[in-house]
Amino acid sequence: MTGSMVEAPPAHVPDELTPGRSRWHGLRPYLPLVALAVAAVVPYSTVALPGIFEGPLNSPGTLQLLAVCLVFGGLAAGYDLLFGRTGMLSFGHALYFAAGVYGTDILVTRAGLPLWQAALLTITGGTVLAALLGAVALRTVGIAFAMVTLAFAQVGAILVARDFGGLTGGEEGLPLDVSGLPAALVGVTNTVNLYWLALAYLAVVVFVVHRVSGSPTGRVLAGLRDDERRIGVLGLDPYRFKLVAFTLAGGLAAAAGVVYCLIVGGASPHVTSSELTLSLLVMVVLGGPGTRWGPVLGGILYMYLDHRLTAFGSSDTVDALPEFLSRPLSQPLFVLGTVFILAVYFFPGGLAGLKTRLTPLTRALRTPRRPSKR
Amino acid sequence: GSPQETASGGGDSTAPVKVGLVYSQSGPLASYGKQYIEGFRAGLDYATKGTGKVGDRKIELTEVDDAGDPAKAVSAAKDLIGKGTKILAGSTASGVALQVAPIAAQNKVLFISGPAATDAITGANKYTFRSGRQSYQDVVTAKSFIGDPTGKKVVVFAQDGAFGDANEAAVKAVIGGAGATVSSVRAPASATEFTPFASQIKAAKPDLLFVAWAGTTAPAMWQTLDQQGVLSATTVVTGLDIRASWPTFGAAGSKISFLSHYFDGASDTEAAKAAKAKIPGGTLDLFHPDGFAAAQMVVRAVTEGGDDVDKMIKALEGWSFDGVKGPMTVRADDHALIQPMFQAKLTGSGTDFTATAEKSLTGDEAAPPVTQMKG
Amino acid sequence: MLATRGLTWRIGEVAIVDDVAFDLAPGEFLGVIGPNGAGKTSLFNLITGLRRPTDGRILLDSEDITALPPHRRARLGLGRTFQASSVFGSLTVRENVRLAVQAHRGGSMKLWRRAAADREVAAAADAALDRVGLHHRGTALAGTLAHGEKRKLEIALLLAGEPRVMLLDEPMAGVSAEDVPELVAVIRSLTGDNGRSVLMVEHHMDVILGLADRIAVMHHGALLACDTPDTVMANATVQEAYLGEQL
Amino acid sequence: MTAPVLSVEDLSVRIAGLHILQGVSFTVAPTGVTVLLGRNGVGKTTTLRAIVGLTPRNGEASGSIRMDGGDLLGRPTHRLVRAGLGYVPEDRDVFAGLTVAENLRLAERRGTTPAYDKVFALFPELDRRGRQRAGSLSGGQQQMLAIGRVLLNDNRLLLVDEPTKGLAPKVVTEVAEVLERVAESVPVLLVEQNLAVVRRLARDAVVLAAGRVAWAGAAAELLAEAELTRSLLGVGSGDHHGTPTPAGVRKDES
Amino acid sequence: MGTVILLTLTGLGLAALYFLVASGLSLVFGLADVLNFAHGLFLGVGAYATWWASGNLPGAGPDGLGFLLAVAFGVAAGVLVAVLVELVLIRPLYSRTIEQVLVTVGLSLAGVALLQATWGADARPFPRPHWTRQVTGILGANVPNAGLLLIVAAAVVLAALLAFLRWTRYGLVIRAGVENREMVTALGIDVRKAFTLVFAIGGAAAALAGALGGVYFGTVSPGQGGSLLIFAFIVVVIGGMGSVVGSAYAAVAVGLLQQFVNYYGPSGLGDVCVVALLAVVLLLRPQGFAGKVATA
Ligand SMILES: Nc1ncnc2c1ncn2[C@@H]1O[C@H](COP(=O)(O)OP(=O)(O)OP(=O)(O)O)[C@@H](O)[C@H]1O
Ligand SMILES: Nc1ncnc2c1ncn2[C@@H]1O[C@H](COP(=O)(O)OP(=O)(O)OP(=O)(O)O)[C@@H](O)[C@H]1O
Ligand SMILES: [Mg+2]
Ligand SMILES: [Mg+2]
Repeated sequence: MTGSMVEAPPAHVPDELTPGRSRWHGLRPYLPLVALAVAAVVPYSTVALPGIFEGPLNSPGTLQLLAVCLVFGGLAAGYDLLFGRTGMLSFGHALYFAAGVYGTDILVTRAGLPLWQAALLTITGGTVLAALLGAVALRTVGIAFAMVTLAFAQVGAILVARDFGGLTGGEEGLPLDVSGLPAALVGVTNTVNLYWLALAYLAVVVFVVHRVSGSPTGRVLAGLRDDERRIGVLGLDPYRFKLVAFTLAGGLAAAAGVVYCLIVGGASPHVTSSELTLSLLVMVVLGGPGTRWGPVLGGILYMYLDHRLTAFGSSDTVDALPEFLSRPLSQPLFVLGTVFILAVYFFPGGLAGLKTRLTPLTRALRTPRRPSKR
Repeated sequence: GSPQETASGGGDSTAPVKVGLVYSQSGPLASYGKQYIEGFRAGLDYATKGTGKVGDRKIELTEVDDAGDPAKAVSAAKDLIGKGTKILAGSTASGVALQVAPIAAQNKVLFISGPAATDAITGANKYTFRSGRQSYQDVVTAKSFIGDPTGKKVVVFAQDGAFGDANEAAVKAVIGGAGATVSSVRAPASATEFTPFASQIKAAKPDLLFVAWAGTTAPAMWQTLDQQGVLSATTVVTGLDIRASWPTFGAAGSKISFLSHYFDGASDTEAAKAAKAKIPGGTLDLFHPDGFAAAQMVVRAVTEGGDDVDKMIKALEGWSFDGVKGPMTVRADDHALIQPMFQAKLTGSGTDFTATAEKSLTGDEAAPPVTQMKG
Repeated sequence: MLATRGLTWRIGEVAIVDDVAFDLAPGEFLGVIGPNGAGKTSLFNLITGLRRPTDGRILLDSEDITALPPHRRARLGLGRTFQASSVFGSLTVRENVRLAVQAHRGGSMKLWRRAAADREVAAAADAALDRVGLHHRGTALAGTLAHGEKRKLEIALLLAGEPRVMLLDEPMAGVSAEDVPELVAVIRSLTGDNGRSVLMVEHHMDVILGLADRIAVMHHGALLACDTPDTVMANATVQEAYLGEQL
Repeated sequence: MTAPVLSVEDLSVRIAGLHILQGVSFTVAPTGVTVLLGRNGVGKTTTLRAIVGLTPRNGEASGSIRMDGGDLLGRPTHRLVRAGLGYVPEDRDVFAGLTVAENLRLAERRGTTPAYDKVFALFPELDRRGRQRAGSLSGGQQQMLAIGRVLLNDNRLLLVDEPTKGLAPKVVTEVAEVLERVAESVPVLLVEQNLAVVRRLARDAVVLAAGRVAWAGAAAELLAEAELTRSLLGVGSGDHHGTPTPAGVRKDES
Repeated sequence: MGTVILLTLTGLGLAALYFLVASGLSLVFGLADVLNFAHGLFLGVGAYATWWASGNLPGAGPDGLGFLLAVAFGVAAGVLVAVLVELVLIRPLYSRTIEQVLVTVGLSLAGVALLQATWGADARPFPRPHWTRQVTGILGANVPNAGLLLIVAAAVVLAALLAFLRWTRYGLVIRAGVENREMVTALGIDVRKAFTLVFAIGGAAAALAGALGGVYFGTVSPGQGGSLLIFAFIVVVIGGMGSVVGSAYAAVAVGLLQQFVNYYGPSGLGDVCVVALLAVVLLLRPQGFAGKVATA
């Protein structure tokens, strides 16, 4: 019975495994490339979107915010490989992200390695860590799996907080020593390069997840989500496939950590918290698990709200409201929480499900409905 | 537009001076942030004699909430810098201060850290200053409670993590260095049941117990120390937190010797009077002086430096001024803020407590050792 | 081809499967009948490795497979259907079968190939769907199929894996009368080609009598008889315990 | 003919945009068994579920389903059941995590004395296995439990979806007998694939095809005419032994 | 010796607190299959309502009967909020478990922020009877009375929950309802009512834990519930999801382990040990201590 909590990823056929049949069929494969191109030239635009961003699109503040959003879009897409596509509910994904953040930071700041070496080592290390811990955790299933992964992540959080040997900086975090970094990544004027880095990361993750989901392995993962026992009887080892998904997702998360560390310029224990995993879950469900763009959109939107709501809370519009409204509204978390709840109601199946939700509406508009007796 | 363009801080002599304040308006440290900003406004008013202007130039404040999250603070700082802000201040949390400081250095803007107590901000880089006290100054104040430390036994009770580490190290250096034996009992910050630690402390039979504990579990901790008889067996010293927390000490409050950064009535300077008159409610609290001093430093920097950050730094280094707490000096070597500290007693019951100053230490008495400027 | 020796599965004191020994020759069709709860499905679970026997051995091609996990046994050519349909509910019918084909042909651990591009897999899957008459439901989500359709999909999944030994657990339950002959024909064709063996549990006596070379009767976990259909049907115990008074 | 206990009129069900039932109308006589026939996927289960108000959330039922003059459509399931509508679902749907005894206890209805004797007399297995988890029962045993829990209570109409599926021939006979006996006092709407059972029990028959009623009338009439049976059900009706056995199925005609 | 007794009794007090928090969580999770992240909010509601009542409700106060009245008010508030949450937020989402979890996550964020917006982020002193601040000497150990109070309250709650599960049909209905909600209604049972009831009880248990937690900590703050939640989760999982008795065992194990390791081991090891215990139990026995799902 408790299994149902884990079976829960709403059934979505992987996009990649269903043939598209729309009128835009011929164009669709190119849309992501167009989107990527558009995103890549955003920094050349001085368009200001008042209310949405503080400054024009090419201002460092906006680019920084976008970069953070993009990284989390990628991180959520990677997490969805576990949750939405394989049906594994991990509560400890933050650990691999945190390993990426702290790994990079420590190797650069404390060990003085050049960035590319630090990044390579960190991603490898994060992947190996995921493989090792996954190998243990995957001996359990369902809620037990969720809790074991949570436990591992919690140990990670405790280790970071304990600050062994002054390595992590404990609750104060560890600012990144930029002296050894390529100049193009340092300084506010170079925020654009971080933006491009984040965009590249997102593109890679989306491509990888898309590719893997549409691969023979992806098909097996989709099967695992529904019925693990059946996969075994078909002659495939469920454990191996789950471990592959877990490791891959872990590696992608570690890579996200590397990029994030550069963008934020340091590590802080926020990234080790179980709340982060929970947020990942929220992002994925907000966007639509098991869909290609849902988790990406969910991640971007979540981070955007998370950052921008603080500004919203202290804006004049809110201050002008009567106190019983302005006080809760000036609490960013209040607004964020309310937004989730509303999102769950109004976009069941996530943002990606919006299209299908609207289909009946458009159909109804086209063909007048037969009056029913009820 | 070009992707690498940032607004330049207009150099003309009547353009407003942009000052960015990044601090906690929401999140766990929201109350500290509130005091800080109230203090800042009062200080700005005081330093500009009510005009809000330096010469013909208006000081234009942009306030951003970081919710205690360094990532948000960094985003905000980059945004402000991108818009031409040359002066950043705020930083309620140490984690935030430590991440913003390098951003300031990379982009060559002035950064005046706020309530964040971490010692690591002192000497972090030449662009970074502080308007509040640091952990070391707390510890030096604690030392003043035991007279001659030689041969005395001191126990530090602190949370795991950087804050506890810093306090433990400071006690070892300050009190241990003066001849006392220092040992420590550490507890996880998440602990909710303190009997084991209280027992350990009791077993150690210290002459002085220094407690460095922050967070909502503090009252439970004090109650346990009291119940297990630690408070009556030895001198216990800790930092006095904001006024709202006083009632949570309960009966334990009167048995503790407090070192204090500031409380209402600890000083009676001109600045304190001005601050008192200006802030909502009229009662000063722990972090009002930090905001007040930050505003004084900003005005000094702009007056002397205009838009030139290097000149601002020159103007601040070695500068002495009269703050809310009394005379303060920005030490040129490492930008530590030399300031008076206080010993306090808490009396009262229920929800009604008052703090009274027992003694005050001069800035020099409480001064931290000089650290090497890192960048 | 497939054989068990002293196969026993106990829960506590109760033997659910009790000292079962039989041999399945290549190309043979062995029907399994017995009252509800006799242990037929449990026997299948032991053979396919979903349950571990408390005693006894299972041999495939005279090799001991008793300790192998389910997927290893499947790779050795053991396939089965489930009594309670267990299909991949959130995948389309066609993807269900493709997955089975792919599992059989190997190459599932390929992260970087496009699954949809493999025409051979697609063709084999479509052939399997054709055989059970589910072709027209190819794009429906398996979870939304009507009961009888799921039964057919079960069989298609089995066919797709081209196993050498097939275990069918009540394939006809819930299949509409009209479709029974077709499915019977499909199942019959299984043994015909290249000496595959079938073990089938079924309560439809006509179907099993029409298909089986031999019939094994289970009762209280034990093998009561294993003989030609006529002999078995004439057995008094079978008549009394299993068939009862016919409608 | 007396007034029907249940009359379904122009019942339409759409699920996930598919028009599954397209105007189904039939009646259930106040006594005896009315059997609902048709190929896999024509909508038999959907019809029964619509009657007890279990159309899925992404579906929509319209038309009218009248029992004792009231319209059942739109009323909550638990009310309908308490009012005497007994439902035996197709997939048994026993509560796998609960024991057999708990499953039965759950089915007790307030205000009536549960007829445990009747049920245990019919399925002694259920008595014996009271403490076993229902999920570990064999398929047939689960089916017994699903039927048994409805028979615990007095009902005004029984909706039974393929009760003999997966049961051993002997038990099939027994279940058929039980239903026959039950039907003497309570009308039954039965979905059944086993023609032998149909032949034994059915008084009226309704044949569905592609979401519509293809034929309705006395069961005897349907089964008597070989041609009709073949065209509607796709099987010959000459054979009198259990399940249909069209020519060619048997290996060796014995 | 005195130390061991002291550590044992205070450890049991801690265990009692964990159990009080976990019991409602366990009930809702085990029966209704909702991993209720808003449980911390219910805790906060109970604590703040008690705090508010003792200052504002006529007759209520920090001592004696007044205190009981204040706690009763807090529990009532917890029940009210829990019922509203079930009716408005959870019920429309039944069978969409993940979404239910998300709603509770959203709720915990929004609700705690709302508490903070209303009463501020800082801890407030909690009104409590004088004797709860004192200690009782037991075999040479000064055992805090608040801990003893928690132990008694936990025992009462445990007994009450067991009685509820054993003597009423609701436990059965809900367990069945989680498995297959539709089928329960098809047996003529209004399963929705049962779910609301479970939430109400969960809310009551949480609110009580909140109020007694206030006594224990001496303060109330918006985040208090959330910080206890992580250990409560661990207790629920180690105990076997949804088994109330299992949770009780697990709470004792976790409380004592933490207490003793914190005393005899190096700092911070207590938490690590608890987490390690969780991992080990799950790896060896994924179903937890009790092993049987959702039983009394
Ligand atoms: N975990 C268990 N505990 C107790 N008894 C069990 C357990 N699992 C299975 N059984 C019993 O084992 C017996 C064999 O079950 P099995 O499913 O193999 O029967 P079957 O022959 O397939 O019956 P059917 O024809 O009804 O499907 C049944 O009586 C069942 O109740
Ligand atoms: N939830 C659903 N979503 C989409 N289609 C559905 C759903 N439920 C049923 N259907 C479709 O409705 C049709 C009728 O299903 P139903 O179960 O009523 O058939 P049936 O006559 O009972 O068949 P069987 O004899 O196989 O039990 C089927 O084609 C099925 O795929
Ligand atoms: Mg069986
Ligand atoms: Mg059906």
